[in-house]
Amino acid sequence: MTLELRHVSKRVGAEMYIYESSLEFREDGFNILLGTTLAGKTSLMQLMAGLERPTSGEIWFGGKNVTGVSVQKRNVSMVHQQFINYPNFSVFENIASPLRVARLARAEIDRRVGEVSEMLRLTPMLDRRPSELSGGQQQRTALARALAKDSDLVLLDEPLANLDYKLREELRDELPRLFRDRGCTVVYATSEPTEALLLGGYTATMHEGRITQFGETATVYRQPADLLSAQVFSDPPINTATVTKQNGRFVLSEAVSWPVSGNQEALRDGRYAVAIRPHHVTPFAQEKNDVRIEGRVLVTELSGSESVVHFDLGGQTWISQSHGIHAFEVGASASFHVDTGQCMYFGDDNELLAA
Amino acid sequence: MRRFTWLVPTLYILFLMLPIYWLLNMSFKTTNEILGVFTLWPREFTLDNYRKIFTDPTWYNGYLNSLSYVVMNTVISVTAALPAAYAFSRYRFLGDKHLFFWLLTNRMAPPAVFALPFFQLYSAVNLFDTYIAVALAHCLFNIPLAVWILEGFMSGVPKELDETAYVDGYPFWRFFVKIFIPTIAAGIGVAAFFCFMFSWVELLLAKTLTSVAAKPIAATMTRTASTAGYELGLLAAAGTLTIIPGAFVIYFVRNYIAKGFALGRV
Amino acid sequence: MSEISLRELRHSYLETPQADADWALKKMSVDWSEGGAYALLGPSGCGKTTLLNIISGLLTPTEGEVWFGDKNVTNMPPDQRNIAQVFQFPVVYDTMTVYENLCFPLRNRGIPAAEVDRKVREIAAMLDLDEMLPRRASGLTADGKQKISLGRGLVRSDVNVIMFDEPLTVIDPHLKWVLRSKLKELHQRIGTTMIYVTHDQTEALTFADQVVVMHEGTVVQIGTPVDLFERPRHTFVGHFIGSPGMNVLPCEIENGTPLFAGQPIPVGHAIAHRDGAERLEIGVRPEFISFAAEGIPVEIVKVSDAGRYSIVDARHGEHVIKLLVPEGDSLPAESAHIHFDPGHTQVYADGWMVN
Amino acid sequence: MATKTQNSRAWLFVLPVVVLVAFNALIPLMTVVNYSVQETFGDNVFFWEGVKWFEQVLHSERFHASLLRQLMFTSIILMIEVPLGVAIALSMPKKGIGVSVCLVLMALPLLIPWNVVGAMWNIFALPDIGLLGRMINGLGIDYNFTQQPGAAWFTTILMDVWHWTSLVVLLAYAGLRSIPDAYYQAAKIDGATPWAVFRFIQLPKMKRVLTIAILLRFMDSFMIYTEPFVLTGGGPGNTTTFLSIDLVKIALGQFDLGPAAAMSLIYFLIVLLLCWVFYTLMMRHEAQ
Repeated sequence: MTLELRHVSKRVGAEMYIYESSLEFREDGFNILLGTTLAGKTSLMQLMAGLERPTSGEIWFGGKNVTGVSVQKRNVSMVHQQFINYPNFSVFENIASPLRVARLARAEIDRRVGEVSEMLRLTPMLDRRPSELSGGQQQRTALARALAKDSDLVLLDEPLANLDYKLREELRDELPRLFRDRGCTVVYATSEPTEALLLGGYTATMHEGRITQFGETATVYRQPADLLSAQVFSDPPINTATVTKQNGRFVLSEAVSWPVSGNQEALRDGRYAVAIRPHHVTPFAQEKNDVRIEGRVLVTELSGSESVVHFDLGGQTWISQSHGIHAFEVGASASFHVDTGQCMYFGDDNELLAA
Repeated sequence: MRRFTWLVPTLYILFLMLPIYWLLNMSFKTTNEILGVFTLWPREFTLDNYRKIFTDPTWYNGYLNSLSYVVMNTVISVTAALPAAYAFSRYRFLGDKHLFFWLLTNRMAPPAVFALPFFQLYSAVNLFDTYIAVALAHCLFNIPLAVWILEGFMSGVPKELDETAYVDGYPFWRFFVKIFIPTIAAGIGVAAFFCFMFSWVELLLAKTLTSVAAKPIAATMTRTASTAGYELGLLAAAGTLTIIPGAFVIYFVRNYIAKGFALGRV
Repeated sequence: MSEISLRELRHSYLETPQADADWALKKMSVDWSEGGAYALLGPSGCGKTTLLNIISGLLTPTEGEVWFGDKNVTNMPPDQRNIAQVFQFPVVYDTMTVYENLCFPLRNRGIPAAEVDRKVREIAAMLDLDEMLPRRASGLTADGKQKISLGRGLVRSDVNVIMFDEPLTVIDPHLKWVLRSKLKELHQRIGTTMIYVTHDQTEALTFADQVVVMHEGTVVQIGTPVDLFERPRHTFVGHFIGSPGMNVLPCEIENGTPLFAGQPIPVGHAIAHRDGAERLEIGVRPEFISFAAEGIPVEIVKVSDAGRYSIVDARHGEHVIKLLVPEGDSLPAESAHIHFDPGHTQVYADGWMVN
Repeated sequence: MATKTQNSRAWLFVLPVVVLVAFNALIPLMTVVNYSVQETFGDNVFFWEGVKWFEQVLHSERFHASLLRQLMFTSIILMIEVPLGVAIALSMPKKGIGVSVCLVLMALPLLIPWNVVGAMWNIFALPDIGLLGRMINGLGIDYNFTQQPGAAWFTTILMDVWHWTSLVVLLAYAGLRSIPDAYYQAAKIDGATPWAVFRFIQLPKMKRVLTIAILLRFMDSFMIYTEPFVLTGGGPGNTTTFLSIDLVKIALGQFDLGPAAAMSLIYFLIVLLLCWVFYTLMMRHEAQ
């Protein structure tokens, strides 16, 4: 069953939570909502769940208009960022609760709870209360409840954000496997671009209540529709600058320019915004399309396997991310190499013109 | 200096206990001893005062009457306050702020002001001298209090718990009773304690609204004091007994009391 | 400023600790050199906050001594130790303005007003707080408040050490970058010893020159981020640091060479046969495994695109080995051979590295 | 949407409370308003009197006197109970069995019916058979609260302090407990003196509960009736006749319904006004 938002918007008082958006979600993989804290991911999920009614527009699910259908009748599950479980129920009862509400036979409930608790390695703690579990186990319980219900729509609202970093890695690996072949639509909200990439599937980038792009995750990452989408989908932040196209070259400054190539030739001469991801700006020469730029080093962060250097380029902070250890003195001038083949050019409305 | 901080609460508690001790002391004395000689502890120790209270129906009925309307009021106040507190903590609706303030103003109405109108009102609806009359009248100041305390506790429960339950398919009332109420059990305990306490200690309205059938113990005492002359020992014994139910209740909620105040909004 | 040394330290929260598990901190001696940027890294419950509180003087160790330079400060209260600490949740004095907050530690020490004013303005400029100085501290956002906490530590020129207890917990994800870089920059500017406690490897590795990794009350390794990355002394370090963590595979030793899956794995130096060890393993990071014409035969089971690189899960028998393939490199077909870089493959006996 | 949901059905949830409270609050209030503008000579015969009673009450010296006494009493007990309660809360144990013992024992006075409190203190303070009376006289001070106005005031105030300080203690203690340890640790590291800790951490964090404490104590002491009535009966003379006592004397004792009702309303409005001012100030502060 497909979930579709048709011209949906949400306003509370004078505040716009979601600007008019349309979106058709996919069933063959995670649908990821990527954006910062106030981008509107949670608000959008509340609309999809039926916890809130859209101010305008319709929500269609499985070919039916469900806009006015109450949440209880929608067969959805939801997992929140905070570990939400019923404190007065045991882990077993927590997982079983949606099934009990649906009045399933006891044997069926036992079977399903047994199955998902085995999958999520919760079997030994079925008799405990949620408060006696670690954070990871509490979140597993919440996930198990969503899985056991076997609903048509699963909403995961930053489910891993409050977990320790290693646990997050582990669960992130498991999640797509858990929901595979269940025939349900999964929507997953996150604020971390890397998480979106690793989960694969489809991604919608969100910014201040607007969906800026939707498509296959890798496509959205590599071919952002506009500058905003590129910025949302970049960690560390994407480098941007203004360039002028003239005489078949892009000119960044007097000393720095590079030749136009491929589909960029169709662009008219003039000013464009250029964006390039930090890992295409390196302290060492690139194999192809190498252009050297000079910047003043602000900070160097060495993480063992890679170096992240923040440097000042004509008043803007740029970031270089590279493999290996490259130490720089703070305040010193240093040269970096840009792989201009990876540059993305945006026009006046910030839409992607050429890459 | 840190070493002597325990002195302050100890001295304070000592000060609190002195009058109570004197009451207790007197309750074990005979009237002769009380009026005759000044003694720091009972010389002629007697249980007669207590025996009288437990055998004389006018006395022990007073206790039962008081307990009846207090329990009734506690149940009514907490039950009515639960959904209201939920609404205040979860929803925004027309006039919510003003309503909250209006509720609180009723704690500010001096009972002395309203004693007579109360008598007329409850006589008019034929409830004079019944438990329910006192129980309902005490709602005036206990419901706002209960709403206030419960709202504080409820605001401490994440809204996502409600959402999770609705998503799981729980209809509102089933969620409210099966999940939400157990979650804020501590808050209900604290609210019930305060309702019990204020209903138990209030006398003016309770006395105004009753004559015989529902007469509270505190009123029985005043009558005794005036009609039977000064049977001080008996009075002291009755007074001592009024402390017990409250002490009992506070023991059960002692761990939550501090919390109950800290939450809550104004 | 002075060197800090912990000598034969041991701590238990119990009155009479008996079993090994009763000790929150197992016996350790650690020296922190003057002006260093340290991170104390470990999962929750590993004892890092205990260690921090012992250094700051909020806790007196059960055994052992704490020395600041040539002074034994073991029993000295925190205010006499000349230290500063930033807590997980921002601590600001609500009724004071930002300016007064920053003055507070100086005024308490009776420093002349002119000096206080100069110092406060200097620090405020560094933290970009200048414009907020006259504002009430209570109205600020979490990151603003955390900056104030930071500032209160930084205004004092006489501090021996500034300690940070997971200071970025409450900061919005996209602001973490900014504050983390700010910290690093500040360290490079003022050069006070800093100890940064965290469970997040990225924060630890990017901030610190030296990382102290803790596990179950023990310091398992102290080293530069490069050390931890290239030569983890313990499999825990290998697993905990790096995303994904190190591959740990069972092995046997024959003629000084470890064998995995019947194949010799060259490790650059001879390994003496270890009879005493119960468990022999080789460890190699995903970064140091590559596809090769020959080597260990594997089957590719999963490829996750992480943008800059892909994480490939390759299966050999019952073992899944993860390797990283840079963006743009082509992947072999389903079955392939992999090769471990001998310079970055270690042998571990019972978890500890064998030299 | 972290904020609350807009929901007009929420009124249904509030309805039972509104009905119960309105029944008890509005009907009697209307009765009082009705009386306040009429004259009665018994037998349920009423005459319209307009604002005559209000004028009479507002100009009555008797009302002025009892209002003044009331204000004095309330300010004195606030000035004693609030600092004392805070001081006790500050010195209370932070954990262990001591907490329970302190809380239970301290809450005891709050649980005693108000007339019993009065009766108890009456017995306790009597110069002949009371422990307190005996003790004070034993110190060589002539003390008899049934005869001396000063002694009567002293006893009434001491009784109120005994009865209600614990409420302030409980509230202040709850406020103190909600301060995270990190604040104390930060203050230690910043080298703050104990006074600075109190001034900049404890007091600001207690502000909310202390406002509630002051509000509650203000309201309750302003409406006090039973305890002083049982203790002193308003005497000697009228020296401890507070507003409520005076009001009941007029309403029941002299059956002057009109003036009593007018006085009630004025009285109610005073309490309401002061509380409203308090409430708005606090809300504005919170909004900042």
